[in-house]
Amino acid sequence: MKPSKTWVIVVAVIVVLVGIRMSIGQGMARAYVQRVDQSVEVKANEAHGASTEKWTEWHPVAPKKFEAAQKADPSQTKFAFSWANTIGLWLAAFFTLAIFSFLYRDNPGYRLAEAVIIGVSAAYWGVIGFWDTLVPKLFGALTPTLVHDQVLPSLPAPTTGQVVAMYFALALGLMLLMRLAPKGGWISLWPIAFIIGVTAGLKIVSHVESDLVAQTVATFDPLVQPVVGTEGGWMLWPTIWASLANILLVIGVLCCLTYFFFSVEHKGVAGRAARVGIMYLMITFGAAFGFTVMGRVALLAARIEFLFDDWLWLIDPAGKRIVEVASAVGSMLCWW
Amino acid sequence: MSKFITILEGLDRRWIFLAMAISVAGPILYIGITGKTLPETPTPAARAVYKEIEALSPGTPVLIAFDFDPASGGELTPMATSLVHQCAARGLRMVFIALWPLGPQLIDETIKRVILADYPNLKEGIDYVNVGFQSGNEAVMKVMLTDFALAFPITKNGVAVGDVVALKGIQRASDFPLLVEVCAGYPGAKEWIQYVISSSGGKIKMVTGCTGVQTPGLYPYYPVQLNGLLGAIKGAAEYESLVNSSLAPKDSTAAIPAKYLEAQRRMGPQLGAHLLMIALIILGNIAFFAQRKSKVRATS
Amino acid sequence: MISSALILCAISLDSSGASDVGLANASITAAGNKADLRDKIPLNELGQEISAPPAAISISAEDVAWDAGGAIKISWQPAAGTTSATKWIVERSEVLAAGQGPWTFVAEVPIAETNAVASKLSPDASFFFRVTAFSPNGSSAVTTTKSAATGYWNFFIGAKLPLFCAILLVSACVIYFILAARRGRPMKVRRIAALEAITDAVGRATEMGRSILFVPGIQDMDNIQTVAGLTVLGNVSRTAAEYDAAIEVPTSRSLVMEAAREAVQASYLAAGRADAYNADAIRYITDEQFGFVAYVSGRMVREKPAACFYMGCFFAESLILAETGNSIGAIQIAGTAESSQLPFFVAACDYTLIGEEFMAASAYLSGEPDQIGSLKGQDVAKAIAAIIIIIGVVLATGAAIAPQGAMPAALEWLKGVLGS
Amino acid sequence: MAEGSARIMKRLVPMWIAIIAGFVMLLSAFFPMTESWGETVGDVFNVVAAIAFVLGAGSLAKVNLAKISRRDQGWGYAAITLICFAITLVVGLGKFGVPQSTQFPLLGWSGEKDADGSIFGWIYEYALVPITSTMFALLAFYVASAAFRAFRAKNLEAILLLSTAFIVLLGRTFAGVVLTGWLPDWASGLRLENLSVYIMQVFNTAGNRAIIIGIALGVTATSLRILLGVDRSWMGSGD
Repeated sequence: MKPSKTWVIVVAVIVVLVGIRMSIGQGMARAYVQRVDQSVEVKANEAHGASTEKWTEWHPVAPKKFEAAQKADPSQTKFAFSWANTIGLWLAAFFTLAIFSFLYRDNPGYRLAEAVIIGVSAAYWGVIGFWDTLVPKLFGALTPTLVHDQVLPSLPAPTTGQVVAMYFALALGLMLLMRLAPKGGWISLWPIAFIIGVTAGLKIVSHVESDLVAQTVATFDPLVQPVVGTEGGWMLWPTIWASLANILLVIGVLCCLTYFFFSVEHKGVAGRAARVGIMYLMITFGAAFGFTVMGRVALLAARIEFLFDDWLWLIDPAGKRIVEVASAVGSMLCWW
Repeated sequence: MSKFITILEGLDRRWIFLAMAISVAGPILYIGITGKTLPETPTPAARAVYKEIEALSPGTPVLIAFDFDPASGGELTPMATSLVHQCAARGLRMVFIALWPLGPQLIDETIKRVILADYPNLKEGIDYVNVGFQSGNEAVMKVMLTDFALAFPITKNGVAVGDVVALKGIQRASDFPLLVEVCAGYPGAKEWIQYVISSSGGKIKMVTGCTGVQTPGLYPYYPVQLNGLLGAIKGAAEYESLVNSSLAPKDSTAAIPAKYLEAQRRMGPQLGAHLLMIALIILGNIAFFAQRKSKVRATS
Repeated sequence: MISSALILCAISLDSSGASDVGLANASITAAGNKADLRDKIPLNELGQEISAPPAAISISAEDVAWDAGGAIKISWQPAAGTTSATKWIVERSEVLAAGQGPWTFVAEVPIAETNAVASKLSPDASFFFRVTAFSPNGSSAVTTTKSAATGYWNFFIGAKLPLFCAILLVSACVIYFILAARRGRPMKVRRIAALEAITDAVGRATEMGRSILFVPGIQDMDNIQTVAGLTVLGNVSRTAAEYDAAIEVPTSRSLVMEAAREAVQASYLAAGRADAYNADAIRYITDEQFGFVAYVSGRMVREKPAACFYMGCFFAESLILAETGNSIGAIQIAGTAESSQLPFFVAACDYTLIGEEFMAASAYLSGEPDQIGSLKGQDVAKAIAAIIIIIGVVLATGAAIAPQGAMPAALEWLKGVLGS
Repeated sequence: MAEGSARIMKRLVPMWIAIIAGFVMLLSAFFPMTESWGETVGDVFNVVAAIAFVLGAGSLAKVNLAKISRRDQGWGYAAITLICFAITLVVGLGKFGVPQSTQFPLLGWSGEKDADGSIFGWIYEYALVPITSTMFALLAFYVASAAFRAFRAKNLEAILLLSTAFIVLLGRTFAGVVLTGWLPDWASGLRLENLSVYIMQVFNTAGNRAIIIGIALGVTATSLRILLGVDRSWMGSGD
């Protein structure tokens, strides 16, 4: 069967099922908002006199609230149906399904989602970088008054050190941008060289301090770990078990270190030690793998819950709606 | 049988995908409709987290760091919820910070979900405050050690930290007896231990909730540098059950709000998926051995 | 009676300036007691509460040596006998005019402790200190330092001396062997299969006429793994240039893209294939972890590269990339120091460079004797670490068996030398 | 530019910049007056990285525009990417639809860029989050297929790998409790959930420690190779 044909069928099936679902019970995938009237007293200062600022915000709210309010007073204006968020909800559902479809095969839906996410997220991080780094740090230091008067009134005034550092940063940045100039692009290697050098220098300190020394000292475990009982003397079995654990630990660390030796061929004693080391590493990896499965499944569960709960309204674990979910599902099963 | 083996050997991985989808979606639907969850028996690491928080007297400032983003929400949101739930119930002074840019939104969501919903008497800026995000990873941590206000000059709402009641008497990180960390990677618990806990000279205790992938990497630090550890959704579920059972009024039979059962709900799909994985590993090996036997036969 | 009231007033006044909850409470207790004093609580001839805690006997303050200055350690000797007091309040003052401040809050410590450190003072300035014991039903008289103490500025941070020596030691090992290698001393390193495989992988890609995919991790240039990844890229792209294989490098950071372009371009130049270099093959995708992965895996499925290299700092995306690569039958070689991701690379890739192996990759590939030498230096440092561990374990064992012996002291000494 | 001076500017100067910057930062950690340089440089780095975004955006635009103009296969997707990029950038930088901040209502720009009601927030909520977190969720499937393929008892190492994973998998679920819950207390150490904890605390700790120590040494040596100008492959392996 040609891929295109397959996808037409798949999409058609989904559309039909969704159509059925929409016609059952309270339908599905609608978003509501709540009106929030903001009113803030502004104290007078040299720039402006005292005043009261009023504006309206719309915050997302559970369908239950809307339904309740409607029951109470059909003409209420506090809660409203939100086209924007409803469309968003359907969009989110589409993207979710599109990404999952990649598991079957690459397809137009996935490529669309891929194209969207590249564009959106690249810009997203650009914006974050601008508002969270450039504005408070760079502009906050170079043009404090502007930032203070327009964006962050409570940003503390920059110190001389910060100002100097930021001019330096600006210089590096401009060198980097020389890459776009017709000539002299080679100078963009300088800031990169600076960054690489700095990273190398700083990481030596942090790694030796917090990893090499700390982990070495942490391995100073007694091979005999006395477990003292309530009445004083050593308790035999607990002591043995605790000691065994320590012995295994120390052996493991030493053998794994042997595995990492580069100038020694893995032969003879070193070879045997290295082999034990590999075994420890394998156990380590197996355990890590096992643990990770949990997390990954949780993530998948969250996405499927989104589809079932927010979109299809099949389940309602958070009690967002009034509709009796079970009955809705029941009637849906009847349809099939 | 041999036919079954040949199928196994040439199994298209998409069948595995389908099986996984079913084994996760099935339990979700079931639990979602019936509301039944599986029982939990807390491990020491999870109990330790509960104890550390319970040990603090009401009004004690506690530093709560949300170092994750929505991508890991499935795993970490339940932890965040019950951690804040216990802190709020205990009446601790909650100071929220984030070293991940998307942290502050998650903090606000959690505040909405727990504090605003169930602890309306707690006042923003007095009983809790969202100090928001600072870029700079470890650098921020190092600055916090000597000067909190320098690391976080203004709160998420743009108020100077000096003017925040909830931060009264907080000069440096070590003024917090406890650090509650929820993290999904770098920077996260490991960095906090390296740069803050180890250099605070035992002044700060730390409990953390982390993703499954980080759990093994953090065990070397528990219980010395790390006083409590919630590993993945399992840890979340154990801790959640602890908090719920301790906070539920003894006599009342009122149902626990669904938002405080998120982790335990998610253990259902966990079971399904884990059993599938185990089955897959067994099948994989059956196929492998059968294959090898046939090879041996061929050679002999 | 009056005098005691005065003391308490003084404290509550002093405290008003300080910005600490603890002291605010203190002032409240003080004020409360002031009221109490008038009626019930019996007083002694000095006018102090009988039930009030005794004051500290003596107090001394001294500069904390080898620090950035501005830190002074205050220690005092509590009065003998049990006391109802719950905490000490330490205060400082620049002048000592007849025992009165202005006093500024320094620290509040539990009654069990008998010392505190006043930090963040202006270096080279002198201060007087005083300590007061507080109990729920009153406060002791104050005990004040006789002479002013100064937090001197030291040029070197003493606490970091062990760290400095450790770094010096490791560096010495590495540098010694680099120099030894330069003097022509032969250096052997064991074969690392994963690195041997790189050349074959590039060759295979060339034969199949397919491209090579190189992902230098998803972190920025301030992560040493990214830098290490780029050094590997430098070597790989040189081989690729020699074989005339197309290499593609998607990056999730703008800076990394720029750095990768520099590395690849220079390698093509060095291989005498400057003409074959295509800057657009090294492109920025997005900072967003999973946006980046969405692109790369989609790209893999469509372009079907013959060889995939993952060299740098990876997180969850490791398995998505490796499984996708596996499904298109590419040779996959991974290297990372992110131990949490190693299991997935090990499970899904043909070869995996584990931690230190990855860090050594560039040196190994370069084949330059002095770089190989540095690996030997690493080994020596490793051996030293192992020996220290063994010594530590022996001491710890001794300490555990005979807690009274000299072993515990020795163990503590060793830990101290190592700076922890 | 003359050949000699070109070589100096393009290779020697950068090399020395790296060497000097590196050693200065390395030493700065040990002297009071320079101790805080690390943090300052961190700020500098973040700013440079933010500025570098211009280059990234440039490359993104260039590559996709080229696709469109060449009418490459799938050029439509390139167009979509560009449109999404432009829209998000504009509404984000312009804080479109962002309500005033309740703290400083008079300041037009003081609102949260992703507050309720802002277009940027909407994009984040309904495009960024669903796609990224679903991409992340794919791992659940890949973990399964990887386990099926890789966890086969080929040799001792593989057996250890898969059996550990097996124990942890069982121990971390309700299944483990059921399977070994019957064990009496004196043998409680053999209960799966505890067993997996022991594996963590002994074997896992040992393995990770060695890896961490190794990495620390590796990082030091790598950094030194760069700082001594021995490894110049980051600026091209040739000299």
